[in-house]
This record gives sequence, C-alpha cells and structure tokens, in this order.
Amino acid sequence: MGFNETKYCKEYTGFEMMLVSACRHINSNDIVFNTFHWPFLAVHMAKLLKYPDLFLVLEVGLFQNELVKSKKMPYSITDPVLIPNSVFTGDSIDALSVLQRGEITLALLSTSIIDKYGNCNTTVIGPYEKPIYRLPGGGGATEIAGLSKRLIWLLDEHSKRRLVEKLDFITDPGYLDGYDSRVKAGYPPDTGPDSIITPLCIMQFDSITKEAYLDALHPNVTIEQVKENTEWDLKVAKEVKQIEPPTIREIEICRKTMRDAIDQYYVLKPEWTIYLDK
Amino acid sequence: MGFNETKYCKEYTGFEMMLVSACRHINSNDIVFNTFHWPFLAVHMAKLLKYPDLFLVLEVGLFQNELVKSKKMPYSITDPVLIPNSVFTGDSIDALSVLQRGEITLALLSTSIIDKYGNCNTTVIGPYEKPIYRLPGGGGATEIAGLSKRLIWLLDEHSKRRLVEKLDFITDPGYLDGYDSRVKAGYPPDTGPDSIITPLCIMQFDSITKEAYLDALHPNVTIEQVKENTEWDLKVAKEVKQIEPPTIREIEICRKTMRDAIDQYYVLKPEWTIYLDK
Amino acid sequence: MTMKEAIKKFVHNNNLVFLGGFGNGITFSAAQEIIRQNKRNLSICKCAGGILFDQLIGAGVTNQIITSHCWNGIGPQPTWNFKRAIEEGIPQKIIYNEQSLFMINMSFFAGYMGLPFMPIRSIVGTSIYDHPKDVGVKAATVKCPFTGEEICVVPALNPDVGVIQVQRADSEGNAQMWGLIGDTKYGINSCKKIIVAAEVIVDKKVIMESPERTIISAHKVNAVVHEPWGGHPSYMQGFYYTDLEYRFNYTKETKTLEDWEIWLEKWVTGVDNRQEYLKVLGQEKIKKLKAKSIMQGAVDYGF
Amino acid sequence: MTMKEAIKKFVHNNNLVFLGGFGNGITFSAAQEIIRQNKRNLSICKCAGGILFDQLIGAGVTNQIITSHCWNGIGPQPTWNFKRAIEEGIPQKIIYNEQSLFMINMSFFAGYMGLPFMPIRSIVGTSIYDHPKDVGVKAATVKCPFTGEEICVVPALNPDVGVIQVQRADSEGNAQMWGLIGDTKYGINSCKKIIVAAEVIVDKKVIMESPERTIISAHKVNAVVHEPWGGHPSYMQGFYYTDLEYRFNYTKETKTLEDWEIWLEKWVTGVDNRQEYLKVLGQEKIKKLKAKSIMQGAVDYGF
Repeated sequence: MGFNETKYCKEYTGFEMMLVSACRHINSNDIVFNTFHWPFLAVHMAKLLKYPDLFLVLEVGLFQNELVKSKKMPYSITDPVLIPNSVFTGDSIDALSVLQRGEITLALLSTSIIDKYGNCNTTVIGPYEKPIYRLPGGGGATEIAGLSKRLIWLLDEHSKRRLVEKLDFITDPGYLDGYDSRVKAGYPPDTGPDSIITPLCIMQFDSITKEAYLDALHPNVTIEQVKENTEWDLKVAKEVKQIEPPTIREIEICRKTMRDAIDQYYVLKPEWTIYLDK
Repeated sequence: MGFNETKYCKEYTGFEMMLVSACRHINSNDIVFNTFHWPFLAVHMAKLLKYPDLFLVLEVGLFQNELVKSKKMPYSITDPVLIPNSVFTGDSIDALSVLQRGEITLALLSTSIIDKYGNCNTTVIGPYEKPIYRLPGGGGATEIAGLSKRLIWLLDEHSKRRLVEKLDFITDPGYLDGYDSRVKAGYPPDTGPDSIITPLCIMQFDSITKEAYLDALHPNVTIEQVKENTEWDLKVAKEVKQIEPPTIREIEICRKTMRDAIDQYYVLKPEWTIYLDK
Repeated sequence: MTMKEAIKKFVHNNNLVFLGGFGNGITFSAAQEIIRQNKRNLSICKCAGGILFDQLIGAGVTNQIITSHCWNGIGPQPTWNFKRAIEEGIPQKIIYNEQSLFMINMSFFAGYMGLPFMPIRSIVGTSIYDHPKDVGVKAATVKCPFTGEEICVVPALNPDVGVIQVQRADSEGNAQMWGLIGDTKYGINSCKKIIVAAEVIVDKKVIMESPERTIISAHKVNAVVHEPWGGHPSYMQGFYYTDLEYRFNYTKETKTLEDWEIWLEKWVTGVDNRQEYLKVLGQEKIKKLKAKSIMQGAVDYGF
Repeated sequence: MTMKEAIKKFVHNNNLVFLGGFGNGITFSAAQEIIRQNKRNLSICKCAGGILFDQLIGAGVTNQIITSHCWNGIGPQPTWNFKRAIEEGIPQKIIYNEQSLFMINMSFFAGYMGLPFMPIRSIVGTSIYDHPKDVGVKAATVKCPFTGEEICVVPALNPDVGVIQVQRADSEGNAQMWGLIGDTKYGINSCKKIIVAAEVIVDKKVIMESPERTIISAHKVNAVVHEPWGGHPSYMQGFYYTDLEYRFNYTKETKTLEDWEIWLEKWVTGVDNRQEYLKVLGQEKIKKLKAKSIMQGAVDYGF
C-alpha cells in the first residue's frame, strides 16, 4: 500500500491498531480529558511516545502534565500514585468547571454500544424496566461527551451489536437525533463527536446530517467488512483513506502499555494479547 | 435599683454598656457569625469572659473555636493571625453554605442606620443617584442579616438620624415592610432581627407587626430619653426591663478589649474611651 | 463511639444515606456494619463505587441506589449482586436512580450550599434526564433570566445521614482529608446527621496546623469513630494502598449466590467489627498494603 | 514577563478587570502599574478592597466598580477618592455596581463553573437587588422546578482579564495560594486572560508536592510575573504582614485632592515599578513587616 515496510510492524491485533490510532489523534497542545479505561492506555502511550508533558484533566478533579514517575501504571483514575504527580487536585466540581468553560479540546472515551449519531449506551440492554443485560452506568462520560470540543469514541469490538441503528438508552449524548438536534438541546455548537475508532476503521460525522460514515480503514480491512459489521446502513466517504500501519516503535510502546495494564489487573481479552509475549 | 452595688462598675460609657449587653447575648453553644467591627469586640469579650472555645464563622470562609493565641487582637476578619488558629479555612462560598443551610444561630452586626423594621442602610444617605453622603456598602451583611437565626444589631449612637422611620436604601434586610413581608420575600421563617442594642437600650420586635419596640433600658436611661432619640414613634413594652449594670469584671474585659482594638488601629470616639486610662 | 454504636444510633431503616469516598477512603467499614445491623430499605447515594454498593445490595439492605456507576473498577468487571437484583430481582428489586458523575456532584453541592437546585450544562437529551420514571422529577430546565438560554437544573440532595472515612479527625469531629476528595466534602456537609470515621484521632492543634484540609467542621458532626483501616479494600492516601488482588478477586468470589453468601459470612457477618475483619485479612496483607511515607506539603503560615 | 509588560499586553481600555486578593495578596502592584499605564474606562470587579479601589478611582482609571465594600478597613475610615467621585464627580462620575459580598462571590463562581447564573438565598427585598438602575439586570428570581419556591439568581461574571498575587507559581503559571483565598480562585478562573504575579517562582516539583494548594493551572495562564512584595500594603501569608501604619495613614494622607496627588506621585507615578516602590518604602519597614516563619501543614501523601 505504499508504506515503507521496514518501519512498520507486520503482526498486530485490531485492538492494538485501535489504541495506536487513538494515540495518533492526540496533539501536543491538547487539553485532554483522560478517562478510564482504553483512553487511559492510549493517553499513556502518547505520554511515552511523544508528549510526556501532555495536559490531562481527570474527572476526580486532578490536572496532570508530567509523566507519572511510578513504575506502575495507575490502576484507575483514582490511583493514589497520581496525587503527588499532579499540578492541581480538587474535586469533581473543579473538573466540571473546566468542561463547562469549554476548555477541553480533546476527550477520549471508551464505550460498548454506539449509534449512528454517536450517542452511547453504557446503561442497559433491553427495556430499561426489564433489562436483558444491565451495564454499569455512565460515570462522568455524560458531561465529557456533552462538553468536550473534540470527542473520540473507542470501541474495542466492531460488530452489529456494538454499532447499532438505535439505542435502548442514551447515556452519553452524541448528535442525538442528528442534524441540529444536539445544538437545539443546548450543547455548545463547537462540541460533539469527532471520530469513532474501532479495531477496523475510523468513522467521522457528516457535517449536515451528523451521521457517522466510514472515513478511513485500518490496514488489511475492507469497506465490505466494516459495512457487514455495522448495524445501520453505513455511508462511506468518497475517498476512503488508508490508515498508516503501526510503526515498530508504536507497537513496542503499545505492548509495553498493555503489559503494564495487565500488571494492574486490567482485563484484556486473549485475542488482543496474542503478540504480547513475543 | 436593687442590684448589689459592690459587684458592679459605677462609671462606664454608653458604648461600653452596648458592648457588655451584646456580649451577654452570646450563649456557649451558639454557632456565631462574627463580623467586623463592633461585633468583633463583643465576641472577643465573650471569649475572654466566658467561652474561649465559642464557635465562630467568618465571611472569608474561616471557622474558629479556639482563643487566638496571639497577643494582638486581629485587626480585621482577614488578619493572617487567624489562619493557624482555625479549624477550617476555605473561601466565602463555604461561609455562605453555613448561612444558607441555616446553621448560624446567632449573628452580631454593627450598622449606622436602622429603621423600625430592622432594615439597615450602609450604602447611601440621600437619593441613590445624588448622594449627600456615600457609605462603604454592605459587604457580607446582606446575607448574614437575611439568613441568621438570631440577629442582633449594634448601633454605637442612639439618635434620630441613626434610628429612622424609613431608609434611603435597604442594604441589609430586616423585616422589610413589617408583618409577613420578610417571609413572603423568601427568607426562612425562623430568621430575622432579634434585638437592636444601642448605648441606651435594647429593642425587640413585635411578633405580629415586626416593628421594633423598647424592651429594656440600660441603667440610668429613661424611656423618654430613648423615645426622644428615636425618629419613629417608638412603642414601649408593657413592662420595660431594667438591664443589669456592667460588672467590674465585664468592664475590665471590655476595656482590655478596647485597648487591644486601639492598638490595632480601631478608631474609637474620644467620648467612648474616657475611662480607659483610669 | 464505636462504629457499631454510631450506626445503631444514627442510621435508621428507610433513610437516605450518603457514604463517602471516591477511590480514597471508601466507607467500607461503615457499609459492612450497616449490613451486620440488618438495616432495611435504605436509599444509598454516592457518586460511584461498585463493590460497596454490590455488598449492600446483596445483603438486602438497600432498595435504591442513587449513583452514576456500579461496577468493579478493577478489571473492570461486573458486580454480580447488582446485576442479580436488577436483572432478576434477587434478593429484591432495586431502583437504580441513574445519575451522571457530575450531576450527582452538583446535587450534593446544592445540598451543601443550602440551595434547592444547581444548574448544569448537560444531561439534556439523554435518557438519564428522565429515567427511571418512578423516582420523581430528576432534572428540569429553567430559562436563564440574563441570557435567555434554557439550562438544565438538578435538585439538591440532603441525605438523612452520612458517613465518611478520613485520614484524621479530632475528638470533636473536625475532619481532614487529603488526596482525592471526590464528592465527600459536599456530600457529607449536605447530610442531616453525620458520622466521621478516622484512621487516627489527633489533637485539635494538628487540625489547626493546616485548617484548609478540613472538609467538615465539628459543629455539624454527631459521632466520631476511631476506625483504622476502615477504608480497606480501597486506599487512604498516606495510610494504605488499594488491595487490588482482593478487589479483583471479589467479582470471581461473588459470581454465584452461593459464593456470595460464603464471601458475606467470611468478611462481614462472620466478624463483629473492623478489628476482627483485619484479623481475617491477616498481618501479612496489612504489612504489604501499608503506605510508604511521603511527608510533604508544608508551607509557611507565618505572619 | 515584567508586570509592566503583562499589563501592557493584556489589560486594555474599557476592559472588565478582576483584581484578586481579599486581605491576603491584594493586587496592589498590578493596580499601580495599571495607573502608571494610564488605562481608561476600566470596570473593576473584586469582592471588597477599599484603598485599592480608591487609588484606581482617584487616578481616573476606572468608571465602574463592581464590589460589596469600598472603605479603608483599617480604622475603619472613609476612602476619599471614592467619596469624591460618587458625591462630587471628581475626577469623574463613577458607577458603584452594588454587590453583597456573597452575591459577587456567587457571580464569580458561576463564571468559574461556565454557567450563566447561580442561585442565592438573599438580596431579595433589598435595594441592592435593583440598584443602580443603569447597569442592566443585576438579579432576578426563578421558580425552582423541584420545590416550587421562587429563588434569587445572580448572573455570571467573566472578566476580560484578571490579575492575582500569590505566594508561589512555577514558570508555566501553576499558581498556589494558602491562607485566605477570598474570591481569588473562582474570580481568576472566570477570566478570559490571566496574569499571575507571585512572590517566588518555584520548580514544578514544588507545586506537585501539595497540588491541592493550586488555585489556577498553567493551561489558562497568559503571563507569569515574578513580583516580590507585590501585595504591600496588604499581607501575604508566610511572606509579610499588613502594613497597618501605612494603611491607617492612607486615609489621612489622601483626604484632600492636593494631598492625594502628592501621595499618588510618591507611591505610584513617581516610581517605575515595584522594586522602586520598595525603595521608597525603605529597608527598615520591609524588615519589620517580614513574616516570622511558621512552617507547617505537611501530611503523608504516601501510597
């Protein structure tokens, strides 16, 4: 595909590609809302790979722009290791103030179920009153999705049950019913989902309809494959971009990060970690 | 007047009597909102005389219940000497939270001009737009007057220009237009002025009309004297109480407090301090 | 006062209860004493905290949780009692009064401020705004009289009783916490009755050495409990680290109803208090979790 | 950056300006540089602070003060430039946008929170609610959708630019303050452009040793000024005490217009910057005001 082969990694999993893609979306001057759990890994990679002093805001009311000196990765956004490495600690209301003042330029969030307008559900599968499957609830994602300037959703599985036409419950606002419905509801016009990153591809949102469309393919993935695994009738960019494969360095850092995460009791599916011990 | 003479002080000023009367209104279990400037002296006296661990809230967001160890009296509510003697420091919003939750059982405030419903003016004499005399403005007294359970006003001068029928400007809410107008405006029903203490007397408020009436006389003061020096047609209790003269101990502490205040640049009028050096 | 006495005296059936701690100082000891005393129909509010909620739900103590997240943060992994209650009604149906993290924080802040509501720039357009339907009006909008915009407002929360686990308090109840505060300061101050559990009880002089660390002052506190390690298996900055292994294994060890009952007996109903709990935990684990000291943060308060 | 450069770059005629400090760290150095640069038609917001306002008014820099109190707190005594402006229009008519202390704090808090208003349980029924008449809607009431009660709301303040004087900051602008904070944290964070003046510039490591002392973080800060004694004649906890004598005498020394002009020349326009001001103040006074150290407040941040 025209990419210089010696620089790139040949074998990697879709999960790893998702993390690498997410990491690439982070710019040095971003004010990042960092969240549990896959974004935590992507941000960790960005700090190791390129911006050790990336500015991060956590929902507990903690601002950080130094690489955590501890050898261990924080096990969560509340790990006490974070405290003596922060430039500010307060409470959740302080974190909300940064969001509401419109200062967050980038937020990464992981979710399990997303619809074509970028709304997410982390609450319930099935009717709310008679759930088939109860999920944990939204945490702070509702406001992070509502108020961040650039919002990137990470999905660790690209399937029809994960990318759906319509949600049973909207936990986190995307473009709601599309078009101008988000702005009409009262969210600032310069906010809203920017991309959805999955193991297969990156989707972006139509500027008018606000429907997600296929914008770029991860290496060795076809348009058909993406469409087949998306519940709604996915629209496709006129020219679908081809995403650069992960570099050897990116994968090195990605796998170090994944190993660190496993050491801190993160549960990673076996199929994501097949190359970790190589 | 039936008071045991040996226990009491014979010579004292009306200002001193006002401070002693104010000090007597403080109970050991009160949650006191302590304010600049005469209340500061009355509370200081209460701490020296009877309750060294009186619980105090200051509008800067500082809670205190220990006697300040410094030899000097704080020159204001913002004196840095207060900080390492406090059990809580935060900001003004923390102080407001205590007021709004209805936890202040007693507030003492000094003012220059009061009307018959206990409203006060510290803003302007004359028309607001063309003032004859501009005053400093209200500080935090507006909320303290609005939200404290028992509110005591201190006036250092009992005269017709200080106790008036109607104010040019209401800085601090008393009973507004009397009757139920304060509650109708939205203030909690268990709040409002309890007393007005002047060099001459103590006034209380009629339970129905909410108009201030003469309740008790300071020693050697007549009803006529009080009425003559009050602008409105002052009503008088069926049985006007006679206030106990200041004890020798009370005056001792009062004068010590006044001297400490002068050391910290408090301006006291010469006629208030005639006994200080005796 | 002991935790047993404090819970007995101040936590009553049908109460709305606030339990403090977000990562730092989660009130596990208090929650487990509530279980031992077999309280019923409690509504529990707390910004997040899966395995604490899960125990209260599994023990049948609560029929409503007011929160934004209920899962085992370590993994992350499901909390099974929570799922059993909601999906199957075991041991009873519970209401999950869905909140977002920031929404419940603003509700506590409204309670803290003695105000009936707080505005917030979110929630509108989501299902959280009006689900579940049977818990009253959860949120509304008002028109801003200054800008004309419609803005969401959330109601105050003023729990009947609250418990916090802090690093230190004096005997009167002036309580200090550092590291993450989460919803603890605003939550506990919004409560009508207040229990402070502290790792250490200190002289008031120590409190006054850094008064800005105080999150609640004695004038509101009803009970002070000296409760070392009361936050285990969460952490307490400066005292002990999270018991990651214990928390990770919790999900595995409580997956079936039978396993949960064994777990409950071992850690909660089979012990009488936190001291006995710590015996079950064992000296070796306690030694391992004990924090390595990092004393810092002194500044000059001189004048 | 020097204070001169920072004020030149970020404070412009007609701006709404926040000046920090309530007792602790009042921004006198910044205010006096604003006077030297002869800015015009500034609106100044600040919860209270008489002699600072008085200087800005006397120098003709401001035509609107948004505050709750303007008097010399030492005494207390009148501030004459303030009175001259309001009573006689000298040097110009100014608007006193009457606030209560808590009302303006809530307005800053609304600005801090990125919200258009904040509720408050006061002001209704007073003349502050709607005076002066020519500054727009100062307050309003809304009906609480949960309790049905009418409650007062006050609008957000979001100044164009703000300056604070703090104990310490790092070179990026992470700024820490202890002792009284007053309206400084919420006020400065609500500003669009931000100048941090600090007694000392420290390594970021020092900031991270007690991150809860940070009142504003670098991501919002436009200029960092190293300005020792920038708060004189107010105090800075841990650095220097209030110059009571200087502040007491200020009222006497500025009573007439002629006296004020002499004072202004001596302390403000006749010096080029704070270093020169300190020369006028003199080594003896500086020595006398220097704080006696009370280092305390370290806690264990270990894990």
